[in-house]
Amino acid sequence: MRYLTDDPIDPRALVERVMRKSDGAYVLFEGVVRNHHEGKAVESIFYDAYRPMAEKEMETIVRDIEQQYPDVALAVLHRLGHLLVGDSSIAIVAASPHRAEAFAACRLMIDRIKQTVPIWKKERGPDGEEWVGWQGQC
Amino acid sequence: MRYLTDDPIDPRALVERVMRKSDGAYVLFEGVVRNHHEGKAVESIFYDAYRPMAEKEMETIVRDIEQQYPDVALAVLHRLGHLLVGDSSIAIVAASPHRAEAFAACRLMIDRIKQTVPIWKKERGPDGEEWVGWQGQC
Amino acid sequence: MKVRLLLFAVLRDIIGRAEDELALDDGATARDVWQSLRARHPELRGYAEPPMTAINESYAAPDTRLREGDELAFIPPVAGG
Amino acid sequence: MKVRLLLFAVLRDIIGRAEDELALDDGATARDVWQSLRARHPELRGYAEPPMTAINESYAAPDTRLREGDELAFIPPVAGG
Repeated sequence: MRYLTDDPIDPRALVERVMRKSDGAYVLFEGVVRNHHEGKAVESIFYDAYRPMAEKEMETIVRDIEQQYPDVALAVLHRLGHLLVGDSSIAIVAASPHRAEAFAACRLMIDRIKQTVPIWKKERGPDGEEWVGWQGQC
Repeated sequence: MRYLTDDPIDPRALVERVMRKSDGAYVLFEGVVRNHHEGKAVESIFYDAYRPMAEKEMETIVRDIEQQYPDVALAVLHRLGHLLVGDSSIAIVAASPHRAEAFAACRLMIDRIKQTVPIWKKERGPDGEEWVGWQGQC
Repeated sequence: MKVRLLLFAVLRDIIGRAEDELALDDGATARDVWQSLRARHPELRGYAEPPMTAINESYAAPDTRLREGDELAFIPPVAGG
Repeated sequence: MKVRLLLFAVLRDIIGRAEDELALDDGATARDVWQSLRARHPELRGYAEPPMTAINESYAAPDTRLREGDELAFIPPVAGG
């Protein structure tokens, strides 16, 4: 798997994977399990995925964005399984000669991942557990 | 010094300084010495600063942006002295419960630093050295 | 024809399995499969429209006709990131 | 009155020192100091307008009157980041 992992994410390794000597900047986005969501306390999250399709979707998005921003190099890793508050669920690095493209590409990457990549999360807290987004939005 | 350093930057330490359990994301920006600038090869950069004033300006900008984005926590460190290609000159971390504010605050921070903080760079390459921005723009 | 159905996240919890081997009439669509799931699982009755549908690891319209050997998955609202 | 002048970056290279102690007439402004630097340093002649000006570590208008003990700095175009 290139874009999914069951292990903790090392963002430094992602940065080193993409940075070229011509890059003047990189933007790193990390999504982190926080202790609340829509007013409810959260203790942990379980991430599930349709793994081969998620890999394909990630690849498609990376290619789209690298086409839109030809100077940008992207790396992405999404963690699956059980995560605790403070654990990183995703890291995205966008390296570029110029900062504007790095910001734009990184932002677009996380927005698009949230739209179409088949990954789901079940939040667990003192009030029980729930698959995020399911209630009435199917 | 809170915002300036003569040593290599450890972005991880900055991230740990700002992240709270309520934060769902952080955006890290790193500026890196690249091997070119406006068509010329670059081998190294010397960063100079009006240190006490630069510290004050950084503090002002951090406060302004934290006021504009009350959920965001910021950390910033700019390195001074001699840097080689691939060295990081600046790291900015914006942590937030939500990603949109983290991106916006991080981007605004680097833009504002480049506008008003009294830091200068002298680029050195095979063609000699030059203070960036001086020629005819005073 | 035979179609492999994959179940993820809330649908796996509701239906109680990760996958199923379906024997379908020729011409059946993803929408037909969804309606048969709804008929058997009361938790799905409120969902007349199927969720996003993937055939062979790509998004597809729910009215696409399935073919022998297809891998069908319903994609409940995604929440990656 | 006495004013301390700080020089950075390209101005330090041109003028050849990091700081200077200036003896100025009462009422002198940052602009006056800049004009006297231009008179002595040919590399500055093309710069009729002073760069950004800081008095006591804050940006100030170049026509601000200086006061005894002020710390004056000319800020060539910044290039942090």
